[in-house]
Amino acid sequence: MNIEELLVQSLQLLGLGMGAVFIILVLLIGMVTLVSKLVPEEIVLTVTTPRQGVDPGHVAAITAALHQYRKNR
Amino acid sequence: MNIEELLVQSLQLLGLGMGAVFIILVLLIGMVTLVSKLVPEEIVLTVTTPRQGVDPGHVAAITAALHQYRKNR
Amino acid sequence: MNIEELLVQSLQLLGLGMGAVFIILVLLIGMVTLVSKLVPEEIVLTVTTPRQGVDPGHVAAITAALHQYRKNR
Amino acid sequence: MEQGLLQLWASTGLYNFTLGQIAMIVVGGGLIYLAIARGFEPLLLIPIGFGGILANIPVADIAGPEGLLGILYSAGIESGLFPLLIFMGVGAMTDFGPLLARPSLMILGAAAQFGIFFTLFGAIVMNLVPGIEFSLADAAAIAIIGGADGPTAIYVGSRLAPDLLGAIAVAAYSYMALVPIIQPPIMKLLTTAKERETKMTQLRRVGKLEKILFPLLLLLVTLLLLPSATPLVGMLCFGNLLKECGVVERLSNTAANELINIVTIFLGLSIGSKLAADKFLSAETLGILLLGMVAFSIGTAAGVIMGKIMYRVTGGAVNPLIGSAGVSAVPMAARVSNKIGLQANPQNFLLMHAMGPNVAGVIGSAVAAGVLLAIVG
Amino acid sequence: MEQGLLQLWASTGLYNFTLGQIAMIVVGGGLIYLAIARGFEPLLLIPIGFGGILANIPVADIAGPEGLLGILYSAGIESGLFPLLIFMGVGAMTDFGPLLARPSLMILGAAAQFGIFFTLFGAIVMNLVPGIEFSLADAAAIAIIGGADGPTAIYVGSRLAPDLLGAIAVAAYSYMALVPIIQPPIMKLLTTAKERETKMTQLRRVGKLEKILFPLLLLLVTLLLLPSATPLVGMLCFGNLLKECGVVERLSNTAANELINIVTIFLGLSIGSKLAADKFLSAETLGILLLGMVAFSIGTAAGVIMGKIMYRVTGGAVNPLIGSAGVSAVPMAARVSNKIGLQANPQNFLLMHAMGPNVAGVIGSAVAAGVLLAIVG
Amino acid sequence: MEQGLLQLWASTGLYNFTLGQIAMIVVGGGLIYLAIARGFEPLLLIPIGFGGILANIPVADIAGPEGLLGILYSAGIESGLFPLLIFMGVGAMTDFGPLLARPSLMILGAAAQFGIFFTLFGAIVMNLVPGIEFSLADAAAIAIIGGADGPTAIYVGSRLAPDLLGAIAVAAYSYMALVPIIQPPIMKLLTTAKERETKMTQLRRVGKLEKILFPLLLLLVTLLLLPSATPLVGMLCFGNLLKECGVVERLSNTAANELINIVTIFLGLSIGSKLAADKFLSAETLGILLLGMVAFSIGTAAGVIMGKIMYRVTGGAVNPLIGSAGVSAVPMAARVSNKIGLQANPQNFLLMHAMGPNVAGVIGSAVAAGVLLAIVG
Ligand code: NA
Ligand code: NA
Ligand code: NA
Repeated sequence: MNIEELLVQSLQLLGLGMGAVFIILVLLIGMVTLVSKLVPEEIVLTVTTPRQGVDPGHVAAITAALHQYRKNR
Repeated sequence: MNIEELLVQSLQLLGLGMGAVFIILVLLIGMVTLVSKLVPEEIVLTVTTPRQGVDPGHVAAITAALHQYRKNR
Repeated sequence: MNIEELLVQSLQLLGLGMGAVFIILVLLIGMVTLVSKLVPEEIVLTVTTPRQGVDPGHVAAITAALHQYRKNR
Repeated sequence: MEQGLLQLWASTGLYNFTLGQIAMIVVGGGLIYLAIARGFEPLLLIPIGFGGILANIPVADIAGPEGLLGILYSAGIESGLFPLLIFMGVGAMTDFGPLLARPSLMILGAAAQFGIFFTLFGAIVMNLVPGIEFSLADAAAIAIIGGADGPTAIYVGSRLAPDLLGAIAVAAYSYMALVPIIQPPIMKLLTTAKERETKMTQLRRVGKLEKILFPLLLLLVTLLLLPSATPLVGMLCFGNLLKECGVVERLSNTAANELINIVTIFLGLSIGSKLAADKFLSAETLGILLLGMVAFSIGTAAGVIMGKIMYRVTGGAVNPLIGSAGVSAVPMAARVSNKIGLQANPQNFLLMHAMGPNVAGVIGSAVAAGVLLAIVG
Repeated sequence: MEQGLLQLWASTGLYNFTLGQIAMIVVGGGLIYLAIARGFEPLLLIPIGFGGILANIPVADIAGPEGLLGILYSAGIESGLFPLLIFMGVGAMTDFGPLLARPSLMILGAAAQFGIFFTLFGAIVMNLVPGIEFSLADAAAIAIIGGADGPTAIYVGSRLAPDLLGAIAVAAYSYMALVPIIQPPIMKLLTTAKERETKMTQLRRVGKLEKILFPLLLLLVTLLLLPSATPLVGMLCFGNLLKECGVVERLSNTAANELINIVTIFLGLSIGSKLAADKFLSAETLGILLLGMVAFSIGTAAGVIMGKIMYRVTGGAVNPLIGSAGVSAVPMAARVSNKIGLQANPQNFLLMHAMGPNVAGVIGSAVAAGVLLAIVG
Repeated sequence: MEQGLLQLWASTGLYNFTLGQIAMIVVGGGLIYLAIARGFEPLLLIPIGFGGILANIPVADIAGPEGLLGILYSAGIESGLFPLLIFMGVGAMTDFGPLLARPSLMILGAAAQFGIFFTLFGAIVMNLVPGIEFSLADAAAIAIIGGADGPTAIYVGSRLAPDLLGAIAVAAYSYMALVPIIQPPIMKLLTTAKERETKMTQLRRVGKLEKILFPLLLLLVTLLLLPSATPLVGMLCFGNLLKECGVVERLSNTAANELINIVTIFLGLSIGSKLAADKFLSAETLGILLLGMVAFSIGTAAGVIMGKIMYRVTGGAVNPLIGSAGVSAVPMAARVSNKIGLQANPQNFLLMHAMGPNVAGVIGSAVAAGVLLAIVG
């Protein structure tokens, strides 16, 4: 396969690839939004969990913050 | 291979083996001693912030974020 | 193999199987009982460990049973 | 460009789906729902259900020989490795104390295995139904569902009828989860109120040495009489010996936790790879589900009836309700006995008395598995 | 005796070393240094670097088909097992809450994947450089570095260009570690001070049920449109379902700890076995390192630019700085967004807002991987 | 029916047992007894003993190529995977601090390896005994017992003399357990009361950086001079680097706990599969047990004698008793040195001083293993 063909193909891939990524994630946004509408909301506070779990200090900090937060309402 | 040859070979192995063991460990003694001379003797700390665990900055950020969150309501 | 033969075989299996199960467990009962006679008894109280951790209800049941057991003495 | 688009479109699920695959993905989702929302053996049914979904995704061929599930299946199920390691973990988690405290109750764990062999007969009879064809091996693999013990069912199924393994595993774990619904009516039907009220005397204490010797005795009896049961029984005994000997805690803890967890994830996913549409969506599967129900019911009944016999023989020292625990399904069945007992008499705590027959049932079905493998295998 | 001595001497490293091997051992040592002293992804780069050293020891042939590393490689990388299990563990450790709290931000995770496909084009262009020859498969495997996600890069690399895997993995993890150095200048260059100061409103609460349904929805969309991405996406979803369903904690804990740790050790060592002198010491490797840098930079830029678009569209409700987190590199990239945000405005805490695009980036690059595998593979 | 009965009877152990199998099951039980009741290396001897029982059950063929033990053996022992992973775990558990505090004591760990090579010679001499036939490879595999290090012995044995592996492993672990009985008389015989009373000066503090560099230095020396030892030494160094670098705790913890526990279970069972009657019940095994004892004794003596030399050279700064710790058998041998030292002088705490030669002994025997593999293998 010569270089021209390769360049054409790679450009096609660029289009197809970004297209697929956007279509799928947009579709996902739609479905997630729909679900969040349908699902009854509970009282749950989300906190990010980094890949390596949460260390005690972290938990302490969060629970403290939550405690504080409940007091404030 | 007859017994004589085996005996000779095993004696050779005895010599070669002990030789190798001593050469390698003596060399290791030398290098370790050298290194201990070169290395500052106080405990060296290598600080890193890899994915592993949650670094203080991160905890701070989250607590701060929660703090912010409380303020907003 | 036609259905009649299969039926016969399965009935045989029923007999053989239940026979084997009973023989082995009865033998086991015998040996265990014998051993418990020979072995000096220690003061050890047994509590069952279920496969999937212990659920609260289970704990409750056990503690209740233990309570009962103490009452009975 | 068009060509690339077509290639991409031709590789979508939408383009490649078969009805069967869609149906099986729904089945997988259903199992996950039952596991999460209804608490049906989630440790197994979530991985199995999810594996079932992955296995039925077109194009990806995840259950194929090159795919993740296919690789796990041949490495762990075909080889028998996974169920045996699970059994080792079960051994490392099981306390045979209650069984040792009153060994005679083991007989209840033997009686309940009648469900297995009756079902084997039933499966053969079912051949009379047009569209269903069970060989003796198939029938044996299906019958072992009555053992109410997951690893045993999977081990036997993978040896005698790999094509039915998916349905067999699903039936086994589903009915184990349904034990609290299946057993009570049968137990009440077969027992009188008076029998159900029977209190049982406190179990004697069991010494450490007895506990250490038990797995060795069990292995001894099995290897003398039924070597074909020794892979299963042997690993159960090994795990239990690690637990009871008290000198290798780090090994028994690992066997009972990290190792069994890892193997459970792999085993569940691999089993899911057997939820292929062409195998699962068939009259056989309906037959298997039906027979599985029969197996559990007959096993329960046989256990209770033997319980009634012991009630008579011992002059009312044994509550027949603990007989149903003989099917194993540890510890669910024992809890059911306890629950029904409490209904009859609020002071009647049968749990620990039922644990004896309960764990004896595990041994009983492993022995039954040995017989099936020896004669049919 | 002499003969024995000669035999021993002829078996020493000193006698057998090639310059290439010595160079690669230095490279391995360098990776270990960066990991320990500079905190470059130590969990991966220490095993990779050490594996690289072992692989280049003469005589021992540890990376050969009979050697430890060779065995691990064929068992876990060729089969795809290790990266998929890591991805399962990642799923069991990832909280998609922030993403669910504001799903629209997922678009940032999509935009950042532009780095991948632009780099693919760049790799092909690089063929114009004499001495460099990248096939389309090579180019795709190199481009995936822009996904800023280790397991995805390794999975794709092992499928499309095993010979380049060593360089690809090293580049992927090195640049992930360099995210705090690579991204800030680009982020500042493309944003105005006013944009960077933008505060974002607190995330809404996300219900447990939404979190349980998300992995299933994600899998559904993927299997419908891009089955070739389902091995990666599927295992991510499986791990996340184990975590969120709340009924199989022992499995999710094992998947997120012991199992991923064990696999990480094996994966790293196996990757190291691909640090062979003849493959690694080549113009291609320099090209790969260069292209990897391009991929990260373009991906970052694309994310930030999409962030600016959302800033406009939403009338200043979105801080463009979180766009750079779309490249994934979880959670490093999100922390960078947070850091730059704080520089612009000490009251501006973007971390949790950036986590959404951050994890969306993981999904985005897995999807991109699926496209590459479907068309190029 | 009769036919079925006969078939079942023909499948019983009672029907199929051979005397050899019965004997080996007794041997397996004996090992389990020693492990539990006498504390003989239970972590290894319980799995080995139990594996030995399983391997000798007739009909079941658990040690066959299709059986659990056979599969584990070929996957983990033939490949060398298990002993190398154990060695990695050992590295992750070992603190080389005491060795680094006074490197010169490493010489004691070298001297003690004399036990290995003397025993190799002895094994060849034993060929003069009718009924015993040891090839050079056999002799080398037997001699490594003198290394007093389990994984090293298993690794070398599996490479040079798989048929003798069962006996070699049993001897190695048994004698390690017997170190407190074997060593003291030899130590007392070779030392004067005055020597035994020698107090040693406090060890210096060792810096973190030195500890991080040590595994890399050790690997460097080994790969330069003896590549054939790098699989063993390399994994030891890798585990130790994970431990000392301080940035990958989750990996080093897993390597030193869950992973080594899982591998220990599998390794033990696999070794048990080599306790086959025809291989184990032979004059060779008696010879191996005898030679193993010789190896430990000579190694101990050599270490102590070198200790006496250092006592002279250093003008009484080194207590000869720590020389015996050079055989490794970590940490048992070091404790023995400490115990005998305390007997001679209640103020004489040698444990930490003996740990240096003790861990040096592990390195020493790994190096010796490398020589044997390079020349005999
Ligand atoms: Na059962
Ligand atoms: Na990404
Ligand atoms: Na040694």
